[in-house]
Amino acid sequence: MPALEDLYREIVLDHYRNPRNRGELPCPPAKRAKGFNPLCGDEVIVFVEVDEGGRISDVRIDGQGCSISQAAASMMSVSVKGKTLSEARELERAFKTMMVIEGGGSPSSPADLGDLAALQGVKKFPVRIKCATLCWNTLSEGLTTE
Amino acid sequence: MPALEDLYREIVLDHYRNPRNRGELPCPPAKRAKGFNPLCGDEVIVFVEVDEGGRISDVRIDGQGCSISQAAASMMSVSVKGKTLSEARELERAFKTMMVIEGGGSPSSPADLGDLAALQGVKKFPVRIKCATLCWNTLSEGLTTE
Amino acid sequence: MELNLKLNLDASTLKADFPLLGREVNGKPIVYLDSAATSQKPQSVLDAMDDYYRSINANVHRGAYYIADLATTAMEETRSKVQRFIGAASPREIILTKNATEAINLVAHSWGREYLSEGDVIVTTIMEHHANIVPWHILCADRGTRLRWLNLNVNGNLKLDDLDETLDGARLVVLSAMSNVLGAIPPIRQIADAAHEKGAVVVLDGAQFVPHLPTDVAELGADFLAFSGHKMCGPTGIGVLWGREDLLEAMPPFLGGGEMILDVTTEGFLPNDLPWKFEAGTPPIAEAIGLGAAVDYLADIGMPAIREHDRKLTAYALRTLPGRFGDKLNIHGPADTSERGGVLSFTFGDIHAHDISQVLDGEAVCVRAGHHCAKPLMDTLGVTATARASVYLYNDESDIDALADALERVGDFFG
Amino acid sequence: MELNLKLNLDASTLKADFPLLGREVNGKPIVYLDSAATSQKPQSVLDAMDDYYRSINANVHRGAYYIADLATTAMEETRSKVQRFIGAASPREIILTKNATEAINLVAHSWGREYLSEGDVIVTTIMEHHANIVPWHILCADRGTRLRWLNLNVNGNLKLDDLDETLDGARLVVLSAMSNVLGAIPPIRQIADAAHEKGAVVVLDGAQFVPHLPTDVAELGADFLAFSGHKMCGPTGIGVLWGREDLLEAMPPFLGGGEMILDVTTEGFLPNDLPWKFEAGTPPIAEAIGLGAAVDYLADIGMPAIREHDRKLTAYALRTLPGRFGDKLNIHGPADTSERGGVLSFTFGDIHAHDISQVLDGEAVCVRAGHHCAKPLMDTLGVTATARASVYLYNDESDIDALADALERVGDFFG
Ligand SMILES: Cc1ncc(COP(=O)(O)O)c(C=O)c1O
Ligand SMILES: Cc1ncc(COP(=O)(O)O)c(C=O)c1O
Repeated sequence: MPALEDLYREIVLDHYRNPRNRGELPCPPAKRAKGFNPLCGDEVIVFVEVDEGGRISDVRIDGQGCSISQAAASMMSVSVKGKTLSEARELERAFKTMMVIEGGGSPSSPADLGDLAALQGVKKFPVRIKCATLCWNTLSEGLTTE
Repeated sequence: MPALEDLYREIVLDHYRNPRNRGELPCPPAKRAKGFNPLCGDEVIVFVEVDEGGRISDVRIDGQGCSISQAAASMMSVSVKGKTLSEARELERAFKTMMVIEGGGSPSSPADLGDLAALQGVKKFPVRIKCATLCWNTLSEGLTTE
Repeated sequence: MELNLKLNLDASTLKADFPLLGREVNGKPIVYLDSAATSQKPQSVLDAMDDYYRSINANVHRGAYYIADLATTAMEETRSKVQRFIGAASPREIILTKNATEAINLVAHSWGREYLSEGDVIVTTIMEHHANIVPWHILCADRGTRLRWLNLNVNGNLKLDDLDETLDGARLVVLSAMSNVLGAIPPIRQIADAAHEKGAVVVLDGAQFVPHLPTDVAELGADFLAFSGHKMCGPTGIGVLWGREDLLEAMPPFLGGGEMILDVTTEGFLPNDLPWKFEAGTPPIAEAIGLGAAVDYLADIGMPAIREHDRKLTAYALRTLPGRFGDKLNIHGPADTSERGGVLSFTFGDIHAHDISQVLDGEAVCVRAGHHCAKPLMDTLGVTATARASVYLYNDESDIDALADALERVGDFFG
Repeated sequence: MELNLKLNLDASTLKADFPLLGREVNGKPIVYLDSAATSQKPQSVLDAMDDYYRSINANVHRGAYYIADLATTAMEETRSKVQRFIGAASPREIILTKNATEAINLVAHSWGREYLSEGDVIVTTIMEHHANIVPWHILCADRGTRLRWLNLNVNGNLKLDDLDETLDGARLVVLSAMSNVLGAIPPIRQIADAAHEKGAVVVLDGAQFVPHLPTDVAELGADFLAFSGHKMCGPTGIGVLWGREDLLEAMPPFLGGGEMILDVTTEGFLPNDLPWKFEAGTPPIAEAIGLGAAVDYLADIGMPAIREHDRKLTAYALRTLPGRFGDKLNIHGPADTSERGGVLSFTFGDIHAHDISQVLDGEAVCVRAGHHCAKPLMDTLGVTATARASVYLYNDESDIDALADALERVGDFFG
């Protein structure tokens, strides 16, 4: 069994203890999406606002969950804020590729992912992968709903 | 495993090859009941007529089935014809007691049962017990339906 | 003497009957504290199923040959064993399903759709498992019936002050005989009697109760009782619905197929007699036989002894854990072990249940984390998740101590 | 070379994989000819289940600890194995049920009640198993839909002369991919295409087909496919419904409970994603793992080889048995082995099937006797029962010879 320290990296615990971009945004103009992790009851609510230029001008995270789901959401919020939609999608793709356990595609270099790379260790604890990807799925839902 | 000859006694095979009281009766005055053996698809149809004195004045057997169910029905028809309702029920009780595999109650002496006692060997082949008792259940249904 | 003996069991000896409990995780002996999710299985249950497959595997009911007959007999014996185990009046009242959930759905689909209509009230409780909520939500959506909820009192059991009003006009009362989150055992007989007085039918979810307490359906006063094999030392893939014969007799069939018919034509069909009327298709044969062995195993130890063991172990946990962790540890449910079973849901500081169980897992301590399929209860408790440790006949005080030691480590890690 | 090998299998070698086939009945080695009712299980399947119970038994999906994760992974792997085995597009299309019967009922309850109403026509065939008749009778009684029947041709397969008329206005077409009485394999693709042209949805009962022929749902052209584990070397207590993802996605849930939800409140619930939306309660975990091992076993031998073996053995029986018994023996179903599987239903003089099987049993030859859950077909054939011998990968010519020898004894006894 891999060491717990692989899962709970310092930077992850920091995001958990001091979540960034916590809160709500008025909808509209923002959009709101809610994601469930049926495995453990985690709920992530993502508020996302896209400006006229197609950039994510603001993002806020609400909901409750375990350290991994909370930290992942916090880290995501930092990483996508100010990005264009296609850049955000690229990040999502890269992040999920990092999370995929078996084969398929060349894993993106963690360097591209910045702080998000600290979640790499989650992969060694497969049940927790959903905790780390939940916020991304929710963001993606928020960006596509009308 | 018990010998097949225990199951297929000569007298049983005789009733099977030469069924007694085969046919139908007009209803009314007779009553008709149909029994299924869901295990093997056997169908027994019993026509029974009771006279004013409460005696079974006539009984006929229709339907299709295996040697045991056909022989048992034929033997039953012979044994109940002319009997009062309570005598018929007594026979049914005695017959079923003989068929019960485990414990409970003193087995009636096969002597009381006449030819019916030849079906004793069926008990050694438990799946076939229902074949032998189907006609009795059907008769009983016919006697109790309005 | 005999009676006294029967009130004691030696968990450390029993442990040896369960192959899995001999394994290690992470180099440490496993500490299994998740029996409320599923129990471990004794060797005798595994042997019964293996023997079936190796020596008498054949489809039941329709075969006249030797091994088919043995298979049928073995399966039908389970029905009688279960009947005796729960004090049912007849094996005809024992319906074999795939799990407790299907058993409850059977009642909802068959009895519910036959007897309930627009506006009829179903009373349930806030501490139910989703298995005893969602089938009724589906029925409500389909038939326009309505749910009314019994709430919790401050002790973590059902609040019955307003029982009479709540039951007013109810046609059906559905409740868990033991909560899988709180461990709470409500006063079942009292509720059943009150429900019957109002003319309502009572469905008990016995998924947690039947494995852990002596069960007598007549004493409980219920009309239906659902439970699962896998939580009572039996295999997965098998559950039981007990129902009062007159009710079952009057109900329309639910699933259609082989075994549940007497006759089929192009025009229609004639349902089979009880219990087969409700058992469509090839039944879980090996699983039924495994359940029979599980019932033998439990009956042999004695349910009163199992209950007493659970109770003592729960008392030990309720005494020692707060002793070590103080206010940081919040255990839900009744404090009085006479009204609760050995299910201990807790929060630990503000550490999320999922993180707690992760650290415990590193110590080979298996507990569950999450909403335990009881989201309305979680909402009521004001939490999204709890960690849950649950005990059974093979657990002893050393398991509780191991849990406590592992919790120390959680505190260190997230402290 | 490789390819050639894959079209042959050596039944006598394979026999050794099946513990039960080593046993004796009545002092004679067992001759198991009832695989259409249920198949025997290879050691590898029994081992997979035993290993699960001994080393990773835990409830799935909701556990964060090590063995719960292993259990979840093992169970979900079965889904992918089944997906590949039948050529489905995604594991999301693989719903685990308790048997084929439940799978068909799921379609009837969920799809049927959602999309069909008063007067809608469901086309079925006269050779269906009760599992593919009664659920539709129940639906008709509930919703006022109507059944229309395809009949038999003189060859003992479906008569398709009037296919187009029969399908006219049909919303749903339900048929068996292989008859469990006649062995008949209808031209499935032709019927599916014709049905689709009329805008109907096609449900295939694959209970007999999937265990015996290479299955590719895209090639078959069906929309739903139901089958059981226990007829394909897997355990009892597990079945599969495959459905096209878009159809499953749009269907309402059937059974309600744990696992099949994303959220539950006192007001209602939000269904889970596929496939779990249709899997309420603790699934048959060990059984799913056993089915996975069975699929591995079959895939390893190769379904084309199994089909070819069945075909050859059926041809052998169709050639040698009439040779020995002449007109006295009447085998139902197609004579051409390219349109039939290894299910041989027969009548023998005017001796009742039950009596035939009784005498055969004395010779340790296991065949089924009865209506085989196909009463409308029995009516059409003008019989109340047939005896039925059915073969699988572990049978060889010596089993057919043993059947013939035993039939001689039947003739002697009742002759
Ligand atoms: C053609 C056919 N359909 C459906 C079934 C039902 O399968 P099960 O009893 O496993 O649900 C069977 C087998 O009994 C069958 O032969
Ligand atoms: C109280 C309660 N009811 C119902 C269930 C459902 O049991 P199963 O999942 O075996 O159908 C459970 C267990 O998960 C339970 O704890």
